[in-house]
Amino acid sequence: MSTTHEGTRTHEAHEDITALLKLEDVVQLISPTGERQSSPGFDSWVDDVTTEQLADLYEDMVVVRRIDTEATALQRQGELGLWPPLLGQEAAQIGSARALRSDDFVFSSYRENGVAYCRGVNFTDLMRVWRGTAASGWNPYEVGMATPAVIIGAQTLHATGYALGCQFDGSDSVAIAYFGDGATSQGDVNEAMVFAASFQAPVVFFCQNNQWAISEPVGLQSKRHLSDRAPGFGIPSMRVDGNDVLAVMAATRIALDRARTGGGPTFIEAVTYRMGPHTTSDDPTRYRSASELDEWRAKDPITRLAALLESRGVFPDELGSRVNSKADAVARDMRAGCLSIAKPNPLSVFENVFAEPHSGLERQKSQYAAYLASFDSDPDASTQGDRS
Amino acid sequence: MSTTHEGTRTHEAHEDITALLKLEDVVQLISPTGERQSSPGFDSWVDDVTTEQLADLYEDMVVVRRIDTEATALQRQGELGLWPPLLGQEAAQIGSARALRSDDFVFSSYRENGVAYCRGVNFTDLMRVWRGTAASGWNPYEVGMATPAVIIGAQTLHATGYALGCQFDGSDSVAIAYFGDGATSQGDVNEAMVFAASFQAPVVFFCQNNQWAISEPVGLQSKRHLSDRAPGFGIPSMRVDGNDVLAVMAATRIALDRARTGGGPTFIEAVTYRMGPHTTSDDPTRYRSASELDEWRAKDPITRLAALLESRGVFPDELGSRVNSKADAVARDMRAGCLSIAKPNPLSVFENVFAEPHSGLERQKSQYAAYLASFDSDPDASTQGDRS
Amino acid sequence: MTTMTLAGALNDGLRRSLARDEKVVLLGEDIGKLGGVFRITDKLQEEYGPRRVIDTPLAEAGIIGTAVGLAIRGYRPVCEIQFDGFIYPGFDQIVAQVAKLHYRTQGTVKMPITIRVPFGGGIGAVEHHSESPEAYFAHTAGLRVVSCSNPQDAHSMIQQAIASDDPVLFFEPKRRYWQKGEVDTELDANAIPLGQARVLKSGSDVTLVAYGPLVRTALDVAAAAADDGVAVEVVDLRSLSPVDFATVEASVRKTGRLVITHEAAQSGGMGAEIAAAITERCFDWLEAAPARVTGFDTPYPPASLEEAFLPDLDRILDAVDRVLGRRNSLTGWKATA
Amino acid sequence: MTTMTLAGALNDGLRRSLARDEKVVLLGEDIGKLGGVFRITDKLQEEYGPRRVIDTPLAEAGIIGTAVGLAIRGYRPVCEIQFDGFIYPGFDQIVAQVAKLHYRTQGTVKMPITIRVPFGGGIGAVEHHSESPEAYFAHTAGLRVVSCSNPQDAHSMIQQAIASDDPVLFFEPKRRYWQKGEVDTELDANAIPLGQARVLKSGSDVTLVAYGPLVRTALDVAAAAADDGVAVEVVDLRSLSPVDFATVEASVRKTGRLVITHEAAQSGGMGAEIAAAITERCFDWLEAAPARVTGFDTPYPPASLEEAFLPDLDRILDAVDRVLGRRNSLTGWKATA
Ligand SMILES: Cc1ncc(C[n+]2csc(CCOP(=O)(O)OP(=O)(O)O)c2C)c(N)n1
Ligand SMILES: Cc1ncc(C[n+]2csc(CCOP(=O)(O)OP(=O)(O)O)c2C)c(N)n1
Ligand SMILES: [Mg+2]
Ligand SMILES: [Mg+2]
Repeated sequence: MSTTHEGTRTHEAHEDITALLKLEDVVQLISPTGERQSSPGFDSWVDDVTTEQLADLYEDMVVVRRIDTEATALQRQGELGLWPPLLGQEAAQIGSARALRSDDFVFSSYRENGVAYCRGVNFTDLMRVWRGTAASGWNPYEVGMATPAVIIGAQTLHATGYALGCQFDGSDSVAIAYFGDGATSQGDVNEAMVFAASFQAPVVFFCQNNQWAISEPVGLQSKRHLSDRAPGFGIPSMRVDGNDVLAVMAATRIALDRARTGGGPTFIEAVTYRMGPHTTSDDPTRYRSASELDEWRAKDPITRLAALLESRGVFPDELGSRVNSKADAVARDMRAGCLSIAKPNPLSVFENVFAEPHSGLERQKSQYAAYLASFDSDPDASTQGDRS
Repeated sequence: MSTTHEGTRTHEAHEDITALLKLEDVVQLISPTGERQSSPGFDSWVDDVTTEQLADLYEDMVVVRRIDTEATALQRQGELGLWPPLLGQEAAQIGSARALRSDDFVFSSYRENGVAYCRGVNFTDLMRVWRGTAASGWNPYEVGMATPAVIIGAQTLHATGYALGCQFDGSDSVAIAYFGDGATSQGDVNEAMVFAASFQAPVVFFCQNNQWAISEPVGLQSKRHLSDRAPGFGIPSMRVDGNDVLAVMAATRIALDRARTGGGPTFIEAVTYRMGPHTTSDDPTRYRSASELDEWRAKDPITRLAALLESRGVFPDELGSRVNSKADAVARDMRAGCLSIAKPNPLSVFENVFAEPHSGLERQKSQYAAYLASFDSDPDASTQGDRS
Repeated sequence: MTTMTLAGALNDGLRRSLARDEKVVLLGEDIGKLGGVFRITDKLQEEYGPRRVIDTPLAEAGIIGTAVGLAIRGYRPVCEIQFDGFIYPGFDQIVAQVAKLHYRTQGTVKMPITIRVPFGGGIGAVEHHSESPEAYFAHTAGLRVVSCSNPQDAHSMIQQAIASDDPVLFFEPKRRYWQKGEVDTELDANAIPLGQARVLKSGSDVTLVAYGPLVRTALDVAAAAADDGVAVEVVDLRSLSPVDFATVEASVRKTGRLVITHEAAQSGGMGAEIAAAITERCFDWLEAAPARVTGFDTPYPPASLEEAFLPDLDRILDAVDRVLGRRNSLTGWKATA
Repeated sequence: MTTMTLAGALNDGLRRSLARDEKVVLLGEDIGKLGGVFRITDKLQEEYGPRRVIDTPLAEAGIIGTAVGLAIRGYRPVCEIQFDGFIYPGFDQIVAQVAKLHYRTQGTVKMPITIRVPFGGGIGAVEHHSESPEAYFAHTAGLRVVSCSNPQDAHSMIQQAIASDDPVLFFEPKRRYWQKGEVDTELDANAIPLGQARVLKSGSDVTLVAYGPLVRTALDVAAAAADDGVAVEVVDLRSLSPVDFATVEASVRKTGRLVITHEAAQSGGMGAEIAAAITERCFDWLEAAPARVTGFDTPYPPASLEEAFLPDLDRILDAVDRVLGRRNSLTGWKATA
């Protein structure tokens, strides 16, 4: 696993992001062919990233892509009920997550498995929800990341509230909310911007615009760039190439720094592409063209970082084999972990509904226990007998 | 009642409202002291308004203020349960409503009694809801105005849907949604902007920023001008002096024209002030200063129009007495109408829940009828006997 | 007669409604090119164009609120909510607007809106994709609430719901979408009225009331009980508001025993209303207290626990034994009153 | 003992909670300088500052969703919903997040959120200001739902709700805000547990179950019935999730007769659950079917019709007569089973 790159310096230019952005439509620090581009105002935020650290980011991206491939395979083999691939969004997730401090807190949607990986979530835990054995995979407080929200946009308000709590505590921890392009249409996301702006909450709104909300193109949700929305709420925004891990990291560091130093919320639109289906249940050929996919393949976030590393003299083969064997190991662990997840006990359905005893539920539990026991005591009591 | 001024001309400059607005923060055509100000791009939209028509607008404003005063009095006398005064917002309501065509459709909140007056709603009908005798006062289709929405912001989505229907019908009718500054924080209002922009629906979002949402100042809802919000959704916006009836009319005509000619939605922020309490139940001294009120009194929408008319040689006394006698007559009618509203029959509680018969409700109705009848047949059946 | 899946029958019913009345418009997320995540609107946009079958931005309050405006303008919107658990962001517009506008406007404004909701569990889905929120709406005055259980009803009822001048919450049993059955596509004009229940199997010992996905389970229960010499009468409720109590009452007066089953949580579910109302109406006929076999008062659990959560053949049979005073898990052996 | 109004008791209870635990924060519309439209938070912002008593932007989903985030951060938010009818925009956050987060996170994240809702009618208000939405929440797994009926309970229960590690929907009977009573402000530590009902008046003939605003009406009924020689036992339910069925059951086993009253619509209301559950538990003791006296299945009507809509002394007495087999409006003379 790579080192966490933390952007801790303050930066004089960060106050006027909007002015910065006038200069360029999408901030890009690595071109699709792997050249390092200069972008005034953003460069200095990633000056400290060494080639070695870039290689670590590369490793992260390859590993999470492998996790994704392995999970998709597990789903196809019937070992997972569903899987939402992040294919194509590795730079957006790794670049942002690696900018966080461990005491920051992530509120995500279902697709942020790359973010979860960076937060230190165990591979097996990542799979529990999709294997259908648990309502969630991990303890949020252990990794600084809430369990995923499936209701589109709901988590943006949670992030805002959490950030408000950080502000109250006098802490400089930051909450970051991940959500998609489709989510921007939900009332909750807009209310989150209202509340965050009103309270100047230390929250980062990180929107992965992957061009699609299931079958709906982003143009159906908005006629303007999504990053144009936030300024009207009083929240500065940035639009970055989401397939460029450095640009994403720079933007996230700027936003985190604003939040830590009392500057309030920031909105980041990471322009990327969902190269796979919405989930393993989806058939994207029904609604989008092969040529569109080809176009985005040419902008692949991993290939471009590989090209940059190559140009920096990092031997791709050596790095490649190190990274691949890491990825293989992770995939192996993950598969083994997944297959080892036990089916929960039927009575556990009643656990954790409440923190304190609830008489109604307890009665249901004991009645159900008696029901289950009735099969043991008398196999004939069941017509089917399939439980006995 | 005044003539309806309809802005039917198309206008070449209307395409770039945002550019227009760069010129001035708030569009103003009549200064607080009654001077006619010039505002490039807006003037031409009210060139056709004659002095006589200005006098009509003056009459409207005086009459609706009188309606407001009379209703407040009726509430104080126990004849109405509640009344939400529009005091101070006359120009915003009259200027916009008089720009509408009769086939346009209004979706309003509870405070738009001036708008209702312009739509031709009968004074007595205006009072039914507040007297608590009916769920609403009028048939929306007869006046082109939905009955008021009390759930903050809900009507903005209705307006958007109605506008979409106009678009489907190939009609050039427009829907206009009235709402307050507080409402802009609701998810519904933001979703309405998303939908309106996505479908380019012919709808006008007319926000009366009266500085307060009950006890909450507008600064709590937004750190930016409310008019700054819409452009990020892809909706052009204007910010006008809401106490200036001409500026409001010009802006509304621009917005209506955009909508009629396929230009899609427009957002108008009319900057005004709620000079009275939120409702007759409210005590504004708990949360705002007398000096703020004084400041806004100096910008009174009616005084400034009177001053302009005076400068145009319209004898204020003659006009004044015509207008006052009209206002007196309306107030008299209204009071008489209000007092004449009959208390509905108890069984009418079951009417109009459904358009088609519903067996469950019919049973409840007949059981309640039998219950009521039991008092008639046998007064002793009731311990209290207060219904017999 | 044509053999159709329940999904296919809904698709055909929607197509007929679109053809019959040009004021019918479909609104929802992914209902256009994709045809909906369950393909219920498959090919309808291709056939009727994007003006009649409309992909909306991703916001449920927006969908319902826009439908309200369209209805005021004279349209007859049919909204698809992608999954049961996503109806809540639209709850305010449903409860405070759709349900109340006809009342609020004293009958001058009609709300002929149909809200289609694939509901219930049993498909191994993740959170929010297996819920049964019908009781919220049945408790809300001003809404009609129905649920179909087979292809024939799906075909007729969706058309009836759309043709109704009242708002209808239309709950589709998603785990039965692929169930096949014979459909008389010409029956619709003479179909059973929307508010009416149907006795699917008659029997004299116990009345078993179900709706939506559990109707099929109820029929299996009746078959299993018959093997055991118990004649179970199965009532498919079809309508949850209004409930056709006359049909249930007639059945219970005959059998003296009532079992109700649904997937929604027990407390405050439809079973409570049916048990309470039937006790009021049939107290003197009841041989035992009505029994409820329902989902637990827990959130819908992860997929590997749904088998425990969902009422099934055995749990319902256990309740049948209970109302008959036969040995069962709850009371052991106990004679009925 | 101090004499307090119910509103004053809530205010004092909130003040004590703010003083006791610095993680307690109040969120809502107009709760600061104004002290809330009912003045329940009067002077609390002055005393505890705008960081503890927070005026929020005007958006209910925003209030609840922000509270969820605060709770995850370790705070104990108390949200005020200005009126019952304005809770629906926050419904999704309540039902899909607040209610489910403890379950979803397998108990690692607690949701100690209290949502205060002034509810019910009888104050001559306009639409959306007189509703009784409690059954929606009692049907939702993961929520506790309570309602207080008098100043003493208001004082204790609000503090217990805030101290609970579970989310609590706290329904305040708005038309009783100005009702006065004796409050022992030191009782709180030893107060009745939050989930427990209370027998307010004992009697052997009929059990009358009420909560919130109708408890007082129920006591009036008991007094009127006593004049008539009928001994009514009044149970103040206090908690709607869980319902303290043990207390109701004990009462009904004594009286054999049950009447339930609430303002919410009848279909699917709390009365249905109580009637169904008590019939299950007390079938052999019941002399008559449990009777429900409730609001109608209509939207809450305009003020001048609320007298017709609201259960009152006479309508409840009519039901008491009914369960006693005495002459009543529904069945005339009829002996009980
Ligand atoms: C409230 C709600 N409505 C609908 C859905 C169904 N749904 C799941 S994912 C999705 C698309 C989300 O698109 P986007 O926000 O762009 O995120 P992405 O899937 O592209 O990462 C939809 C409609 C949901 N989960 N929640
Ligand atoms: C959903 C909802 N929440 C709360 C309220 C209570 N409420 C009524 S008016 C009001 C303030 C509205 O302010 P604004 O939108 O500025 O309109 P104004 O009253 O100033 O005209 C509030 C909070 C409501 N009616 N609906
Ligand atoms: Mg997307
Ligand atoms: Mg306002």
